[in-house]
Amino acid sequence: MNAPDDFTDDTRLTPLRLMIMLFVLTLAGALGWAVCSLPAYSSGLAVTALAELSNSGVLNPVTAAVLNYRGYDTLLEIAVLLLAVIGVWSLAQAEPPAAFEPASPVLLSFLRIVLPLMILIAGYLLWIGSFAPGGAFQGGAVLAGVLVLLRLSNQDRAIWSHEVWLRFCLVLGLSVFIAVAVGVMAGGGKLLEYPRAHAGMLILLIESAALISIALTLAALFVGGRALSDEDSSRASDNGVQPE
Amino acid sequence: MNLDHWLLVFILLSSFVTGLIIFFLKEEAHRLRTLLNLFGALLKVILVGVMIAGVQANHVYESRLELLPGLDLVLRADAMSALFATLSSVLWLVTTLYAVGYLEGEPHRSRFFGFFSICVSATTGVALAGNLITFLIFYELLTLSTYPLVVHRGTEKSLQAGRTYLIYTLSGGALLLLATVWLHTLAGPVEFSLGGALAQVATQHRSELIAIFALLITGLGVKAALFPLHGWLPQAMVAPAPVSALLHAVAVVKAGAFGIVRVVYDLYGVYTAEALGVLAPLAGVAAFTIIYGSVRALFQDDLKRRLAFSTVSQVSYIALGTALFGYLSTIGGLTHLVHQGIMKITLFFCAGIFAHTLGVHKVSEMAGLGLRMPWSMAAFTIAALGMIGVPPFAGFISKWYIGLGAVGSGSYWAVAILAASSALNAAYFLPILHAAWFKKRQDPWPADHAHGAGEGHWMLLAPPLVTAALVVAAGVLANAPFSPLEWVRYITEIEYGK
Amino acid sequence: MTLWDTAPWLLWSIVLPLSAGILTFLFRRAAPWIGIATTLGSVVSVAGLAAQVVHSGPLRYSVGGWGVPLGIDLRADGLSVLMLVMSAVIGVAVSVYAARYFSDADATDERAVQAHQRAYFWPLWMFLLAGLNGLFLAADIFHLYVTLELLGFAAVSLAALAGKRAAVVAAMRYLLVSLSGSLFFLFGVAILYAAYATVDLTALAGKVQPGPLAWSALALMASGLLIKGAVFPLHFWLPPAHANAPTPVSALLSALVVKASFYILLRLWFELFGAVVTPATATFLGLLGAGAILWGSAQALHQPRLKLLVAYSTVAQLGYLMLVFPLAQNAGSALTAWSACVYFVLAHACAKTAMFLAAGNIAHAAGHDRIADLDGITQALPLSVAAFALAGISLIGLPPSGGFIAKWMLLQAAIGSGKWGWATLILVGSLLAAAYVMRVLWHAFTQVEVARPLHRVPRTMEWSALALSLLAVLLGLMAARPVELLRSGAPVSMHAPGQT
Amino acid sequence: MTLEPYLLYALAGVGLFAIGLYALIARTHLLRKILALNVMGTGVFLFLIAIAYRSEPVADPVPQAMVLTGIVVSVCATGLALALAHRVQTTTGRMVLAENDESGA
Repeated sequence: MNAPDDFTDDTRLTPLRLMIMLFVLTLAGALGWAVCSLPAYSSGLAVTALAELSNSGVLNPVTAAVLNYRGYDTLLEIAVLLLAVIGVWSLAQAEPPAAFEPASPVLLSFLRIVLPLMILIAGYLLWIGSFAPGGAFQGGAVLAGVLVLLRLSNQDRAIWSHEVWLRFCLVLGLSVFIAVAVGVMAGGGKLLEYPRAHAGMLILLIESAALISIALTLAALFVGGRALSDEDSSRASDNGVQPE
Repeated sequence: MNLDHWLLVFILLSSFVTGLIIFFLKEEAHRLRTLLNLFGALLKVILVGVMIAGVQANHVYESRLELLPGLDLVLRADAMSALFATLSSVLWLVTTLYAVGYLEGEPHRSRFFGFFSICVSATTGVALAGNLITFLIFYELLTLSTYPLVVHRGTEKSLQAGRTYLIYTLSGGALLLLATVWLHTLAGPVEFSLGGALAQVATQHRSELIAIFALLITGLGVKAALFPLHGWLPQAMVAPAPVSALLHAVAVVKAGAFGIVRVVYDLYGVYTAEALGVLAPLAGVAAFTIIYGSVRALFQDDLKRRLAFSTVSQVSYIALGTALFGYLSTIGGLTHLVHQGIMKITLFFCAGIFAHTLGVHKVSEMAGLGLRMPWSMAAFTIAALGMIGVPPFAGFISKWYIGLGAVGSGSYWAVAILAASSALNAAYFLPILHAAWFKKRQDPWPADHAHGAGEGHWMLLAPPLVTAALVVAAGVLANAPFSPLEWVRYITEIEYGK
Repeated sequence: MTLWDTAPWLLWSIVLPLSAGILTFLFRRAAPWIGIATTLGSVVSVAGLAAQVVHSGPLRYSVGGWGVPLGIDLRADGLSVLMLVMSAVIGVAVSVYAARYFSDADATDERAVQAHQRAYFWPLWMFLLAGLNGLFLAADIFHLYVTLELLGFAAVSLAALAGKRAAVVAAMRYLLVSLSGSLFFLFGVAILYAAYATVDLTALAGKVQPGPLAWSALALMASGLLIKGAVFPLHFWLPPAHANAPTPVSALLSALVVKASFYILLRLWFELFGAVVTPATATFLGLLGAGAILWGSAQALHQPRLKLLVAYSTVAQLGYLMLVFPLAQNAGSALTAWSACVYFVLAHACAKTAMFLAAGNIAHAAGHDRIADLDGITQALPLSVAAFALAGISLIGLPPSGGFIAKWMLLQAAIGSGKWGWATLILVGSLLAAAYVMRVLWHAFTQVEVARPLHRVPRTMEWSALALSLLAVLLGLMAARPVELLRSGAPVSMHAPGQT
Repeated sequence: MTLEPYLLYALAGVGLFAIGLYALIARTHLLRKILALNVMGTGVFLFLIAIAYRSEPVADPVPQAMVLTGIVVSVCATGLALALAHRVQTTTGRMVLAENDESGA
């Protein structure tokens, strides 16, 4: 379907490309020069971040920054994740994974061993995030790996066919995050100002919900389109349009 | 809530609101539309009457709206604005009547009358504007509301005329905007007042004020059809006759001329303008335009085009009277603002009747018209004689005062211009009158739409008869109280500090 | 102090649309109602916020209670409030329009396509609104990056929603441009953090010094924003993306989304890099604006399709915004120039939304949007043509429209500082705008008997266009209060002549 | 001038950014453009991590949090871009952006 010249990329140095290259080199040179003038030692915000760590509810400064100091960034970032799925779904319907059918028996037996382990690791990463590198994103990525493997072995129909549940799980992370962010204001605090005593708990709650949504989101991006629900599959269309 | 603050707003709204309502009327709602039109027009005349009575009784009518910090939209009634507001509201009333008769049975009447009403609101706004930015706002609104009238017919030719009209007026508007902003940065918010408001500024910013004056006059000169900015006017003749009447006598050209008057007398002040030396060039341009318009009119066979070039010439009388530095010429120029309006509207009404009823569009087709349509032709004759300046009609009075003023200020060349122009006026009007009254008609009329031997619908005929009567009255009763001349005399006395 | 006075209104402008994004994604049938309710809710919340800012000056809000430098601050000053008012008001009108647009049975598209568009328009639009409001309230440059991305993803997905070939290709280009612009911006943020160890706008403003670091950060961030803001000559992606989207989307993209980048640029230029910028760079940006005005108008004069004409008009009008940089150089006219460009943003947003909606109605009725074949459109759609004309008046800058007041102030700033070249440019741009607006209106007056329009246009769609165009015109008569409000927190000198 | 270890990484970040930018402009295939964006992004992230490393004794957590956010956004962007590129392929049959495609239906 593709014209072959799209793939065999023309890499000759035309005058235009030379100009682009010169421009890029100039930019790199200028930036490099600027970077060299940076102070060699700067604690940045490390001192402040560590000083406030005991108030953040977690022991890992990065997690504190992600979910507490700059939790508002993360709130919108979870929204970006959901938005990406909505965007991808608005574009096209997923292609049925015919290419991988039927899954090889070797793959299936491999999965039987590795999948439970991966789920365990995902949970562990989520848990460890409070003390050491880890957290919802890392855990979510591993969990997404599980879903991708299921996809590759064509064992994931159950996940993608229950549209109501699917949507519910996708929005779970953002919903819980917003609920907590606004909920803590009931006690007179500001948005996302966790009460000190419950900060660790609330962060874990948000992370657990986010873990599920992140894993599903990443897997949905891998699938690359709206899942075929049962009623759709009978009349799948190629124009990316979902009849209602 | 004080009525004094709202009267001017009501005057504007009386036609604006009716215009808006008319847009939404069904095309077939002829009766209701006519009723609304006349109601709006009458209401406006009454309100303007109330305003004049109030101004006489030393009421101050003023409405303000803050546009920006330090910049107000100001409506104010003074003697000058009352003069123009009266002119436009009275002439609008008769034009409305005429237009209803003229457009009977044509398509898009709701659109037409809607814009017609808004156009008059804009003109009234121009009259009542209390400072330059307010003037500018209504001046541009006038451009916008007249464009749909000019292109009303929707033919290739009228669309072309509309395009020319917009190119001229929008460019002029841009210059006016530039000048207004410039003046604002130099002098702050300057309001119109008799005697002018820029004397103080003129000492510091002499050259800037001269440049601003040039920009202002150029911007206004487009609508006032000063040479060489008159090009749109003859083209716009493709519009229906009521529109031509409106453009020439009530709204557009008059707004330009009125603007020039405002700038010279109420913004700069006649003494300041004279001191800056900007009046002489203006007088020169006006004089040239007078002669140029008359000469061009001489060679037009199309009646409406001939009248259009006549307007180019006649409106410059106003500019000339304004620019000649002298008490009497000022009186003449301002009076001509009114007199030219009533004379020219009569001519256009009649030309419209000729075209509408008999299909006569050309001067060469007018032989014997006087016998066929004595009433219309009589009105036409009175107005034409007035234009030439024959006593005792209105045109004589204004030309007389301009001439006196020219002599008084030693500008004898202006007297020569007046004489030459009057001769030219005679040269292009008298043959028409001669043919119409004294020649016998051989061929049938190009397109006789008259029912029986009549002169058309009474709504067509009554307006020119009324305005022709006004032409006579303004001349004969020139010294009566409340005549245009007396009114202008009152304004001029304040202006010159007498 | 009542609850109304102390409520954290600025949060609701963000939380409401975010929640609505989730709800409209879950409940498709109720989505239009949720959407309209959300935009109405954001009108209420911005009204509350405006009252607070008018009453007690600019606000700051430390999310999480951490405060600068560790946490993220929100802030609301005159500029933010006006931008929020803009997004809320435009939002209501577009939502009302869209509710009808995506469910009109007469539409040209097939029903299935429409159902699909309806299902995804609402959540995408709600996230767009959240991103936009978040952006207008952010006082933190890294957070600005996050909101920019939220905004960008929603905008690109919306642009692709029509699903046709041209729309998809345009959206792809838009996405590449948007992502690279964001990365430029992010690099600038990184450099600033590396140098000054904070990402708060106000804290940085006190620290930034001229030098290679500040210069490179400014260059990176400005180029990123210029690409995203479609400033000439980086505008190439805008016309196809805006013209091929569904009508409500075109309106949102043209009226609101491009303004977001300009808003950030304005903030950075006057607050953050106030000590770094030079007259030469300001003039350079002004020249880009001049190029945009001339080139965009010239292109608009030659477009065969109505929506492309309107899209190129956006390119041209964005050029005017760039004029603020050279015009604000002179301390005397800085405040006027600043007010002018912000008011220009407001006026353009109303006018452009109205114009796109009206153009959409015309295209909807005629079944095409070829300008040459639009004869006699007034007979079929008087209200939409009136909306187009009124919006055109504001774009041209004729009184008494909002565009006129904005141009008045621009001219005042230009003449007040003796910059005649810019003044001339502003006037020439107006005349060019008149020319391309008249290209369309021209066809309204031709008297040909046209066949009845193929499709009836629902009244809601006509009236929402007309309402916004009326607002664009009336903006000229209510400029005093907004301009006054703009002084609250304005980063430019308060002493301007003629502004006493 | 001594080459601090962090500086090496920071400059490498600048280099990656530049390489990605070149490919984004000069290469036509959409997949390459998307990859180029990822390379650019990686350059910025590397730079952020490098400057965080200047802090003693603990690396500055704030840039790390930023990178974490940036990576997630970048993953989403890649997912969206790939889906869109796929749509471009199905509608136009090619994986490049045509030069003048403004006036489509």
